[in-house]
Amino acid sequence: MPAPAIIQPKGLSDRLTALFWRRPRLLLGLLLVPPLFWLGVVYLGSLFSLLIQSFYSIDEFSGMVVPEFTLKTYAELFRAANLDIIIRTLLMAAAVTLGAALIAFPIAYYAARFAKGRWKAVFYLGIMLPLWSSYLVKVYAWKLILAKEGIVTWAAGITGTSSLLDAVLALPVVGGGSLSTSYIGMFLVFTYVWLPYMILPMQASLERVPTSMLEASADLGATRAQTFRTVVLPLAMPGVIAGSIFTFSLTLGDYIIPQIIGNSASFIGMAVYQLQGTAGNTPLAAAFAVVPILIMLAYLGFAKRAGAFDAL
Amino acid sequence: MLSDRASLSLRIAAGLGLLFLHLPIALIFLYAFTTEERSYAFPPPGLTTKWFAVAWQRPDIWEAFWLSLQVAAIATALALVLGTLVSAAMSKARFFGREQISLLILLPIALPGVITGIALRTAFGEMGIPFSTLTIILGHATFCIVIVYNNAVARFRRLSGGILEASADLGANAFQTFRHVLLPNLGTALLAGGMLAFALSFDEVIVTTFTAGQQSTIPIWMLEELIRPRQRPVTNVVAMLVFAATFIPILLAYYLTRNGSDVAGSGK
Amino acid sequence: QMTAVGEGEGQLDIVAWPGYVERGDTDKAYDWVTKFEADTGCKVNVKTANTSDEMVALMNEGGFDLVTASGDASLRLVAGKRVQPINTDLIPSWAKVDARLKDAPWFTVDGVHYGVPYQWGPNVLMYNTDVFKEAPKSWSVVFEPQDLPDGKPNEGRVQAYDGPIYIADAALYLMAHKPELGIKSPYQLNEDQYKAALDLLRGQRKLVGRYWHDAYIQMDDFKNEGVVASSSWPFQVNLLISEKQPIASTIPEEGATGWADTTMLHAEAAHPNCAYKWMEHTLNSNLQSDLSTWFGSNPVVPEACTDKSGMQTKEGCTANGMDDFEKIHFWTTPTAKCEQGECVPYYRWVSDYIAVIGGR
Amino acid sequence: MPAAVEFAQVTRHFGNVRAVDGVDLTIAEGSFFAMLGPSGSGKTTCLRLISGFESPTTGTIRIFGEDVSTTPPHLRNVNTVFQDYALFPHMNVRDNVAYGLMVKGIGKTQRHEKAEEMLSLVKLSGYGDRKPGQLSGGQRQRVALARALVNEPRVLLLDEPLGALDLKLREAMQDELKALQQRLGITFVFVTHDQHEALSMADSLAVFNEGKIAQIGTPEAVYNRPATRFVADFVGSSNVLPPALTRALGGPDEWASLRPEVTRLAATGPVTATVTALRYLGSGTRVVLDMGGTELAAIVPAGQPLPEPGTQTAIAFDPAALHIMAGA
Amino acid sequence: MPAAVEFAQVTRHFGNVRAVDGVDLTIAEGSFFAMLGPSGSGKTTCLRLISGFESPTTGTIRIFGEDVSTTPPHLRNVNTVFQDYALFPHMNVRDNVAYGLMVKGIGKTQRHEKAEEMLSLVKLSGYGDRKPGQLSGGQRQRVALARALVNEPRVLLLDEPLGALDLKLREAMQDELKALQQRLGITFVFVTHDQHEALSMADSLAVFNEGKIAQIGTPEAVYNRPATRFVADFVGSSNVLPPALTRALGGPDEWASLRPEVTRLAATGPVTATVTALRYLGSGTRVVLDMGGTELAAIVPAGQPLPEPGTQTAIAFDPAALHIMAGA
Ligand SMILES: Nc1ncnc2c1ncn2[C@@H]1O[C@H](COP(=O)(O)OP(=O)(O)OP(=O)(O)O)[C@@H](O)[C@H]1O
Ligand SMILES: Nc1ncnc2c1ncn2[C@@H]1O[C@H](COP(=O)(O)OP(=O)(O)OP(=O)(O)O)[C@@H](O)[C@H]1O
Ligand SMILES: [Mg+2]
Ligand SMILES: [Mg+2]
Repeated sequence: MPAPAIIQPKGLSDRLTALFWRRPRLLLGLLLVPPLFWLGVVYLGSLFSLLIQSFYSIDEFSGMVVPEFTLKTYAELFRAANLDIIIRTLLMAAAVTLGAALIAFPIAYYAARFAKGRWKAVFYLGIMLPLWSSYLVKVYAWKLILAKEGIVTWAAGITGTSSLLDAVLALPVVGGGSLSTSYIGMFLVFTYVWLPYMILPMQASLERVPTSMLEASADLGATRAQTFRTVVLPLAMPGVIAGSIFTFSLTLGDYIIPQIIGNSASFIGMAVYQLQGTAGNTPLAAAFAVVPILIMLAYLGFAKRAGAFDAL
Repeated sequence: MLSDRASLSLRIAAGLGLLFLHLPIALIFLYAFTTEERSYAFPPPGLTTKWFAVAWQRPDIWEAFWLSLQVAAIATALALVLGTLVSAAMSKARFFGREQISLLILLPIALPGVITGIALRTAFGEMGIPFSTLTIILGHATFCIVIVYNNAVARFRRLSGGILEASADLGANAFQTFRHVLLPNLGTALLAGGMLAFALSFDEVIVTTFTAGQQSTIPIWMLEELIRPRQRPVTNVVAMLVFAATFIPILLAYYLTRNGSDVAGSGK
Repeated sequence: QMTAVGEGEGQLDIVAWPGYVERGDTDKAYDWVTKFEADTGCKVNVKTANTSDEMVALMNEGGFDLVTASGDASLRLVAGKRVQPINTDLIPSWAKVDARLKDAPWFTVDGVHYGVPYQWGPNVLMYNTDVFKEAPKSWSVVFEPQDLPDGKPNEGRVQAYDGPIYIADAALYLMAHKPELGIKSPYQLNEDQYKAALDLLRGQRKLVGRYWHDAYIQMDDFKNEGVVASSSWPFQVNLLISEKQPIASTIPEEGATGWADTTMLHAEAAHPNCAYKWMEHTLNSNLQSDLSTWFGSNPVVPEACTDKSGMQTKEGCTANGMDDFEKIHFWTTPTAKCEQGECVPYYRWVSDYIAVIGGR
Repeated sequence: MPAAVEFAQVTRHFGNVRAVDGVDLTIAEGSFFAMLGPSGSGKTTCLRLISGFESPTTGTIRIFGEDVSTTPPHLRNVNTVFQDYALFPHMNVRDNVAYGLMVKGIGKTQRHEKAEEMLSLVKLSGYGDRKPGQLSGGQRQRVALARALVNEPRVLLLDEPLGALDLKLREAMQDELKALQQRLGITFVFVTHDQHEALSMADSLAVFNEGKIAQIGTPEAVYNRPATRFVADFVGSSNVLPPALTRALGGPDEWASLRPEVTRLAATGPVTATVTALRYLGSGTRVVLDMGGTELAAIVPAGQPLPEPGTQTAIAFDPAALHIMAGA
Repeated sequence: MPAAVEFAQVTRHFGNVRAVDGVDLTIAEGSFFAMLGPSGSGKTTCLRLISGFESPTTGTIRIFGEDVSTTPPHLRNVNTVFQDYALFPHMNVRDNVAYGLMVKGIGKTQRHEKAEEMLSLVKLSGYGDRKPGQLSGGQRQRVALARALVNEPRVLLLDEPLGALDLKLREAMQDELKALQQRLGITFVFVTHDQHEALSMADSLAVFNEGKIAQIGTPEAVYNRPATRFVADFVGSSNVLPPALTRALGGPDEWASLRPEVTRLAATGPVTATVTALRYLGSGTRVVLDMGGTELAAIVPAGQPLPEPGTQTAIAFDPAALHIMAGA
């Protein structure tokens, strides 16, 4: 007798499987509920409650939050000094993103196209290890490099380039007493600590450019430089955008580096941290926090359209 | 032949870039041996290995270390479960709100850490959850999910969708398919994602400052230590040891995810 | 208000200035926690705060029993009902407290005491003795552009404090140099006086490379960043001197601002019994004596200067400014209502000082 | 005896794509049934409806007489050889083949024995310890076959199993598959878009077009008597004659088909054509003609004289070979 | 007039893989030259040697008489249609086609004009604004063609350009490519592993085996007179007869080949065979025979009687059709 065409279910797991098969949405729901509870309810909820906070104000003398709806805090946010902070942060984030992209590109390009076998592993480790080695200790190491009596000055003294260093420090706005108290120094440190976040997605998207594409370009008569400009660069763009999400966002929110390096002028992250943590002015901190949220949401929207999510 | 070899300028630029990435690290290593204890000056006045012994004997380091280990382990485990669930759902079907969910998963790392930190702090405050090891773990899990998710989703994408159907076709129910087909194939991706998440959690300071109570993880310990210098080289010793300890998992993660993703053009 | 001190709860959470509650792990000789813990069974947890604003914020958030609040925080805490009145009868050593401080206005409201004095001291002018062969006479070295005695300009080589209360230091300087403004107290400024102080600080912005915020980072800056003069606490001065750095401090002729700190009890303190035990403990002459040498401050129990119960000596107290009590303008919170009538309140100090540091 | 598979008015829509659109279909037990059609015509969807990976939007599917609308794939005694084989990359060949038995809870020795048996059936004895990645395309295909057969399914579904193989291997596998089916007597449902493959292997075949079945029947019937212009065109590289031309060539005023092999070149005839191209086939030469705008092909066997491109010629054929398409 | 492409003792080794191994080759200008061979036989490597993406390990390559050993790809007036098309995904179709002109510095209007011209040549006018991702496989193939032709190369290289297309589309594209080559008069070098494709399109073809050329000649020569067993086997699904069998059938004691189309079934003959399988081809039926361990095929045209599988039969053929392979 031939085997039956339909096998009878045995046990709960067979029945459950049948149920999932009949109701695919049920399984989907079961899969999504726990993560969505956390991210969608708790995390988004807390972002939302932060947003609400920004519509409260603070009692000026006692420093207690007055939970009444008001736009006073936003009026405060738009004071010139606070706008300065926002603009300063945005400029720094943009500069850091640009700087990181410029430094990252050759590394990512080399790692993606030319490094083979063992060198590939060397590059991978070379990029990953700085990423995972203590951020704080790195920043302090930089303080030592950039200090007035630090390594850069020492090296400049040895190489006889002190006057060049002085000329750089004498630049208006970005210069300062020493590299460690100037925007240049801060820019360097930011660029340094976020660099791996730029390299990795860049490398990933460069690796996805098929060799045949480069060959097609050469075949059609393009020189290496032309191929680079017209084919490699545009195809690497999603990776650059994905990387810039990180560098931009991380700079927007960092409060430790501006506290240690730079000239004490406040940055958004520092303002949020100080207003919330040390000044207890949660409403204004929240209002400040809304700025990077809006900027990053817009940025993510743009990145999504540029197809950068796949490169993350 | 077209371009087996990089041009000189590219090699120089890449080399300098790598140097830029590693110079400060070399410095960290150097200053783990300096004899000056309260602050750093260049060049170091003398070299000693005593800080390793000192670090070994400092109970606060061990406490912070165990806490960090505990936090990273549990946060990674949580992230593994949650991240795998979403990635399974996301690769399984196209459904309404899919795009929004992918955005949502990205949010905790796309938004600056202060924002995540302050938001979670207010949320915990409002839910009446006291700040403790638990809140640190929850904070870390939030941004670790995306690391696991990215790794798992990439693997799902590479996994020929057929093998899950093949399993059902051969008579396996959903649980058998998960156990015998999905898990073994997702395994290395999850391991790699887990290790990266672990390393990320181990070094996190910004969100932690907001979600921690009186506990200090290794980075928090370092923050306090660096601001209030006593035996400052000890922080470098710790940084160096952490660096050495992450070397292995990162290398492992690399070899686990390497196959198929490192060949030019084979990404998708 | 408590009426009796019972058994300790086994734990005590304190918000304190750095260096204020030492348990001997920076220097074995300075430990006033270990024995307290052994005697009372109250385990002490310390959270350090770097500014008064941070302290207020921590107290607002809760979870702490005690705070070592300075005068610019204490009244805010009282007004915000974050701290509770103290029953001085439960603190036997209360009688020994310096008479000049017992009813000081920064913790006494309508005759009710909201804390126990802890330490007090001036904000000194710290300077590098390689540059200044003799002590600078005036705060002008940090306020006005000028060449320092080594012939180089002071630009980039001086620092100022990264807290809004520093506006008072500018006002104090103006009190001496621009008498026509009629400043009576650096904490009570009308619009004109306030504006003049801000202008002075804006000028100072061009001289200051980085504001100091953290005691230890300021020490680094004096060592590595070429900073040679700044307002500071005796704490940093003592530590730098102990490291054999060419550092000294002075109170210039304009006088100085200063702080007088009070241990205050949180309104919802979870461990009030331990807290009362701690307050009593802080007033013991040995602790006051050691703390004042450690921090470079003055004891609130005058006998600690002389009774040799700790490391402090009469000369030491004099050096720390014990006799200059009248010359010191203690930090208090600026309020809208003041002796002149209308004054600029503290919240404006906060945002305006951020603006000044931001270069506006 | 009920049919192995029966579709009754089955449709499957994806959004507004009608992947399968009102299909009636009966597959006899023990037959080799081919589904032929251009890309996107719904062949794979039909197969997935049988295996249970899709559910019909409307209509009923019966397997051996039983309605399977509530039966999930793992409970259907139907197995599939997937187009990309879908071998489990983490298991060796033996475990791949034994998978179906393992999930049924059959012991290790027993299932390995059976797996070896299957491997020898597909001529892969001795390959049990390799990983799928270490096999060639044809070998993988055979592992997939062995894996699907181990459960002794009553219907075996094959979705373009030979699509990825090169011509030589493909012909060898066609022979093997056909022989295997005859030996086992299982019902094979075979999807392909290769006409030659369908014609040479099937007992019966269905030609799909845009989700509908254009014709169903034996290979001879489909090849010689295409029901519609689409079938004529798709299946045989047949010449399709519009009504006017059919009449001019002596037939009725209807669409007709004429196979190139029966089309001969002649010196005279009712209609003349221009030779536009010659294509060497090895076994002969395909002469492409333009007959008043209609393209026709004639096959000249090897060894016979060939016309020059550009010259005029007429055509001749056995009138019985002209097939009139009623349903066109 | 020098040949379009000339290989003199060219080898290309990768480590110890001899991808191309001592190849001599001459491709006449204006011809359609096909390279045929199994996977891994070195066809692509030869093409890349011409385009300049590989350099010979030893030997010389001449293009129109000039030694190109120092000429980089972008300076060779040779263009390639890549197997995967390699269209630039970030450019629209028009910019893809105009790319070769753009890198030469030709102005926008002029190059767009030329691009449109090329697009109309490949019947894609009006598709200029689409991105490659929005095209079907056949359309992409034509864009790749237009892009390669825009530079007016003197040699066009095509690496299995039709490999990814389905049969129907493939046949249509074969006709188009052949017509285009005749119209433009450019030399086409065409790589494929599909015998039918090579035979029907090429003026001349080279059969590759393990990096060497097994035979080079016209399609007729290769099909009818295979030089080696490999060629006979690979090219025509030919029957390959071992020396003993050749002699038994009346030939010399040599390897020989016999095409199935000229093999007829007969009632009697010197050797008998067993019918093992019948395969319907539409135009006839392929009868598979086992003749003393050698597998043979004979094609029975449609309409003639077919033997039953398992029965015995003899074969007959025109002795002239028996091709003796000297080089086997
Ligand atoms: N899951 C799906 N969602 C949406 N559309 C689908 C889905 N599966 C199939 N289709 C569509 O249904 C139609 C029929 O697809 P099907 O895969 O059955 O074709 P096919 O005949 O197998 O083609 P091929 O020869 O290319 O494999 C196509 O238009 C296809 O795009
Ligand atoms: N860059 C390379 N490195 C090492 N070996 C190579 C390289 N390119 C080709 N080969 C080897 O050279 C041999 C010939 O390869 P080639 O690509 O020329 O074959 P092909 O005839 O085009 O095959 P297919 O039909 O599969 O495309 C193969 O064994 C291949 O593995
Ligand atoms: Mg299909
Ligand atoms: Mg090839």
